[in-house]
Amino acid sequence: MQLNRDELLKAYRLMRGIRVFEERVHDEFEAGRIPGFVHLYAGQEASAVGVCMHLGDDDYIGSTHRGHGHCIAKGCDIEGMMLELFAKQGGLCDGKGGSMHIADFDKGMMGANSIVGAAVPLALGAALAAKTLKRGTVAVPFCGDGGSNQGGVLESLNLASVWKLPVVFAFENNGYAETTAASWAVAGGDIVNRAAAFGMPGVQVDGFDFFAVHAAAGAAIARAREGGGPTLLEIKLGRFYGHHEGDSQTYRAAGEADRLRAEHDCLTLFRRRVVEAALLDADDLDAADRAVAEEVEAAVAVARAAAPPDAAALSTNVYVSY
Amino acid sequence: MQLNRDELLKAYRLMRGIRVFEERVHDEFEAGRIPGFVHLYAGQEASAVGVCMHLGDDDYIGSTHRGHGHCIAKGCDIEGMMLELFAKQGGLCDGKGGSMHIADFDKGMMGANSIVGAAVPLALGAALAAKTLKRGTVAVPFCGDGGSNQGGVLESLNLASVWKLPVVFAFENNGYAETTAASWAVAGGDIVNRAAAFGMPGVQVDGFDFFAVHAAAGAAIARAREGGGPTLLEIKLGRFYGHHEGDSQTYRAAGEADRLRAEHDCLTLFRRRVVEAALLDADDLDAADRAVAEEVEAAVAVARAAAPPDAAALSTNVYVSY
Amino acid sequence: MARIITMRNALSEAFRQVMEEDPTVIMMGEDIAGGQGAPGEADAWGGDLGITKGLLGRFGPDRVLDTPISETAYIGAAVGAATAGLRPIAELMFVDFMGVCFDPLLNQAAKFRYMFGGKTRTPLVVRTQYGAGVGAGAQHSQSLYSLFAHIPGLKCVIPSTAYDAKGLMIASVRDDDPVVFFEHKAMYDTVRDDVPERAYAVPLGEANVVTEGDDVTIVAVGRMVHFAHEAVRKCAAEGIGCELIDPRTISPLDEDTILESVERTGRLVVVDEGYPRCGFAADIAALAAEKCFHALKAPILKVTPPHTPIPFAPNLEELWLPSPARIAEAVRRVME
Amino acid sequence: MARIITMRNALSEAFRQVMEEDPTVIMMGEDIAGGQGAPGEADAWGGDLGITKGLLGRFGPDRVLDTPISETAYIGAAVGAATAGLRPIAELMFVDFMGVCFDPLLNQAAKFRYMFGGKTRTPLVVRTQYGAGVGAGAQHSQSLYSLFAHIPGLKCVIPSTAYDAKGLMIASVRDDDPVVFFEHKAMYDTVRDDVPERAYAVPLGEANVVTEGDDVTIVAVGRMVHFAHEAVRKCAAEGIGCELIDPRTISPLDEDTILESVERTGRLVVVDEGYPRCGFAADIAALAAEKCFHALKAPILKVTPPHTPIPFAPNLEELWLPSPARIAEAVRRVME
Ligand SMILES: Cc1ncc(C[n+]2csc(CCOP(=O)(O)OP(=O)(O)O)c2C)c(N)n1
Ligand SMILES: Cc1ncc(C[n+]2csc(CCOP(=O)(O)OP(=O)(O)O)c2C)c(N)n1
Ligand SMILES: [Mg+2]
Ligand SMILES: [Mg+2]
Repeated sequence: MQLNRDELLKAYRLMRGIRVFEERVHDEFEAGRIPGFVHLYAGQEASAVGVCMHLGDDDYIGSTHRGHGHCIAKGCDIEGMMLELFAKQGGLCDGKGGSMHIADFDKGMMGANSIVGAAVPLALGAALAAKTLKRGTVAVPFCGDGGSNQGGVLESLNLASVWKLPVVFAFENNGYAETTAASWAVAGGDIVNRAAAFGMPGVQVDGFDFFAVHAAAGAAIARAREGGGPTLLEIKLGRFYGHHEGDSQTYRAAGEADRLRAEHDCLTLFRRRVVEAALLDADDLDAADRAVAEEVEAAVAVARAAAPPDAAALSTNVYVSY
Repeated sequence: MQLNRDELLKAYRLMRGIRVFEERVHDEFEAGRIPGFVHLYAGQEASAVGVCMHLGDDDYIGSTHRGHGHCIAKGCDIEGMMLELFAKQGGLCDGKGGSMHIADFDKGMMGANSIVGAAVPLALGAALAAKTLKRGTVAVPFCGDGGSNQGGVLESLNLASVWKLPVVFAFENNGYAETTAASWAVAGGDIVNRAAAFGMPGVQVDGFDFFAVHAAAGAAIARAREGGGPTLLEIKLGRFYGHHEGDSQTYRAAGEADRLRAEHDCLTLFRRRVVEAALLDADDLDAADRAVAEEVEAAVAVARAAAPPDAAALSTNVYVSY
Repeated sequence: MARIITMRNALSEAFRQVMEEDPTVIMMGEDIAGGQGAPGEADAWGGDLGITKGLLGRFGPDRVLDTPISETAYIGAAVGAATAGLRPIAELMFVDFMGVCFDPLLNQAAKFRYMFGGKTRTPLVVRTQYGAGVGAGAQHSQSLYSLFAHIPGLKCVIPSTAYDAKGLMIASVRDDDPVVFFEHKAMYDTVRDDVPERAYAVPLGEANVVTEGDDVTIVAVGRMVHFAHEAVRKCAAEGIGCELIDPRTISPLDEDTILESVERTGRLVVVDEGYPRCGFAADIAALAAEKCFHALKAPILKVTPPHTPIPFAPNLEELWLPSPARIAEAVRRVME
Repeated sequence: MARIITMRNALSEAFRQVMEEDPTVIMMGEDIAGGQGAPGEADAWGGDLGITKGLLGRFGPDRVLDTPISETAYIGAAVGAATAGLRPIAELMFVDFMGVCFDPLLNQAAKFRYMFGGKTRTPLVVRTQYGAGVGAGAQHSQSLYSLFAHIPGLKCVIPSTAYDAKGLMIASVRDDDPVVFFEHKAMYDTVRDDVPERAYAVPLGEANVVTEGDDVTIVAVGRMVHFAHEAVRKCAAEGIGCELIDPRTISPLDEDTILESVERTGRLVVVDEGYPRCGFAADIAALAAEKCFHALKAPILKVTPPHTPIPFAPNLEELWLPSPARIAEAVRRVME
């Protein structure tokens, strides 16, 4: 799957967009302008983008509590997202969802989900709809290493095989579930070892490497689209920040996060690769950096200035009729 | 693990006891003397007995809706069981449990369970108690092929590995969950294939062959007792009756149950083997048959004649204090 | 001309008709057809009580899906499918099994519309058996509808007649919100009444006034409507006129019909097969104690089981269930 | 001499003391120590809010067990362990997560003793965070205690003070029945009061009369006790005497204390942070409407959130929560 210039630029722009978004959210949260709980995706960008580059608006993804990256990769509006995190009118969920429940069904983004693993069966449903209505679309549930031990997720692996659904399970193994090491909590070694147990192929990829993710996801998604059934993808990566904002991270080795940033930054690796191979110029990338920074900055400005939801919104949309 | 004469006779007596018990229950149920739902274990005797021969009263088992065989193999009193199925005073649960919830904690039998898979985590708890209190005992949850797709069961496989619990998972694969073939519902081929995915050894045995079950269970239980951690045992067998009493069984192949009885009766196979090898005489076995028949018959007579629970029992034992 | 059919047949007919009228309606559940992968008959069971028998043959395996015993996965999938263009009817064989799959309803389906700012719809029906009276024991006999009615965003339907079962099922499937539909396991074949052949909807949120009367208001749902009706007849013979109200859907609740009646009678008895604490009976009693207090002439009585699990022994189970005699007794007490 | 400590510290102390007094007490939950298998600090978190910090070091990994994210497996294991000689304290990080693990409580722990004819005990505590007010959104802010109180066989404890938190926790661990213990996430550090150093038990099923008064009875639990107390002070200034009752355990319920008070005041306001339908507020209202109807002088008012999910936006969340002002308003209304 050779990517052309535009596609490469798009991938970079999305990854960079996630990074800048998350770093701004980190600051805004610290400044006390974002309420609630926030889990940052920074460091994992190659996963969301490497997968979602293969998806259209009609394909669905399920997400996690760490969902901003999935949103941006799936095409959600940055300003709408920022407004939502700030709990403001005009946010993607009109301020009633927040970081942990941000969604955009028009973009096939079925929602961040603050119940670990819960989005996996939901995405199965989207795949079932695709299959029943012969849409030719697919669904990709994202799930963490911690989520891989949740019963509903394990059931879903089985059900997807039994029903031969067009699904790709994207397990993002960032090594930790909160403070708990995946190596301790995921028995049987790697998550990918669970694929065969539920009758599907399993592929493990380096999640810092956009190209590796993109290739593996592409093959699995194509297979699903063609009716070949589910695949389990284990994407090994790391998060730059703590579990949530405010996490002291003492469970990490000294300097671990710094090392990740220094040696395993998917953006640096991407830039080096495309520049060395002369696929893109450094100038193009710099321009993308500037554009992204402006977009995020503008979104923050809008979000800060916007009004909170009207009091009337308290009692609307409980049901379709009110 | 060579069995001596007494042990062989005990094994036969227990298996025969289960068979006769179940066939009498079948008749009594048809005659309308047993209320509620009843799931018969006939045909699967070599599994319960092959496993439980290795367990003492201090070891625990978890059971299923198809629990009579597990009870008898674990040493529950036949009369107390029959009284319970008849919903009478003096039943193992004083008539408040019934076939689907029959239990005897003094015998380490943690209860039949009418929630598929629910006993598996419970048994993990018994194993945890054994480990924490350094008892040297083990726990064996029984679970069906259908139950192997339940989230809590899959979680339990993982948790048992992570906590290195003295557990042996005894999956009784009788080919069906109600009407649904295991070959359809259990993705990934056999249940035993799930063992590695959760970091434990897996062993598949012919569940019609008492000696095969006994050997495999013995090794796994010894390993668990010595602190070696969990094992997954898949015991392949078949049930002689329908899913529950009243099942039309049209999902089966013509003559399937008859073939099971003719060719795969664990009792016949056991008798042939021990007689041919001159380990036991046919006379001993015949005597055991008679003794068992009398015991079950007597239990039926007691159960028919016994009184139902007192009205006062309606409101007792909700809590320890009332 | 009357067409007297069972609740079983009324429901089967509803399924056939909604699936015919809308190709996005699908069904899923354990053994709802039966025999998947097995050597014998396909559609071997049609659900554990045969209620969905025949649908597989009519609508094919793409629309009638058997499932492994994985309630979280398939009910979660039903919720997801509902947001993605289908109208799933998912069967939870017994409501007692909600313990293994509550999340897709509690935290997902119920909250989507609100939490996503009104930007999605979740047209889903989860149908399930409930109720005691058949010796099924503590884990297969519960009436847990109050747990669902507690959750904003879910609708909760409990029919008492074959007519309502059909009309409410059709309305539930056509509804754009998640509905939990309760079918009493002892009513499928014992309840029979006049059911039109055409597809019709009984609107969700409208109570049915089963009998009119000016002395006492009785509120009951599901099987308890029949028990209460028996009590009403007894009391009528004693000269007490009871207005028996069947809300039919306990969420949304037709408060007006109940309150208007209590305003008139001044006396209220609530009958419920669910556990008494924090349940439907208390809910209705509290409603009246707040909203028509000044009309009340007597204590509001609840007729419910004791706050205990459900005993297996049939003699105890019968004592456990509210009975027509206990309901009549409550009516007499509020008339004192 | 007073020893004023936070609810956080009161709970930590309770855990230490019950684990010291009884070697069969163990704890389990996700990251209750933290750092399992990780290269950094063990006991890295001590639970997501640090409440269990330090226990690992004191009692070791055999008694303080971290778990994978597998609530059904570990809470089910806690239930099983309780029948087999341990007294587990299992943490469910947020009560909202009950959706993934209700069965071990609903159908197992709650029913064992009854269903097995009194032949087993299940001494188990499941402790869990509940409540709104910190912007945690629809899936992390619920007060679902009514769902547990509905189930016979479970006990349900909701402390409002540091003193009660410690004493009720000790009582719960020593109790031989399954207890679900609710800790409001916004109270750990804001609630501080006088807590003795020794291990003491506050008996389950005994209400606390927070303030005495003859005009209006107010019933509230958890954080709402504090909101109600504020309202009581306001009303006192207006000459209305409120008797504020904190049941502390909503199952079993101290009916007598509530009924005696309402007999005297004739007026009842119930305050509840849970959803209004089929919930605790309705339960208490129904109790009074049945058992002390003749003493009632005014409608029974419930002060609860609206029947909607919990909105994320702080301004909406504040409107969603019952407020001292709304409680005072209800008191004034029943005095009219
Ligand atoms: C059912 C459930 N259990 C526990 C939690 C608390 N929790 C939130 S995130 C998290 C860790 C998730 O780890 P992982 O799946 O690896 O995702 P990551 O945070 O690493 O992206 C936990 C335990 C939850 N939200 N839902
Ligand atoms: C959680 C749950 N789901 C569904 C059921 C209904 N049910 C009872 S037994 C059964 C089949 C179980 O199959 P299996 O585990 O293979 O055991 P077997 O009956 O073959 O012994 C089903 C679906 C149940 N009791 N509990
Ligand atoms: Mg992780
Ligand atoms: Mg089976």
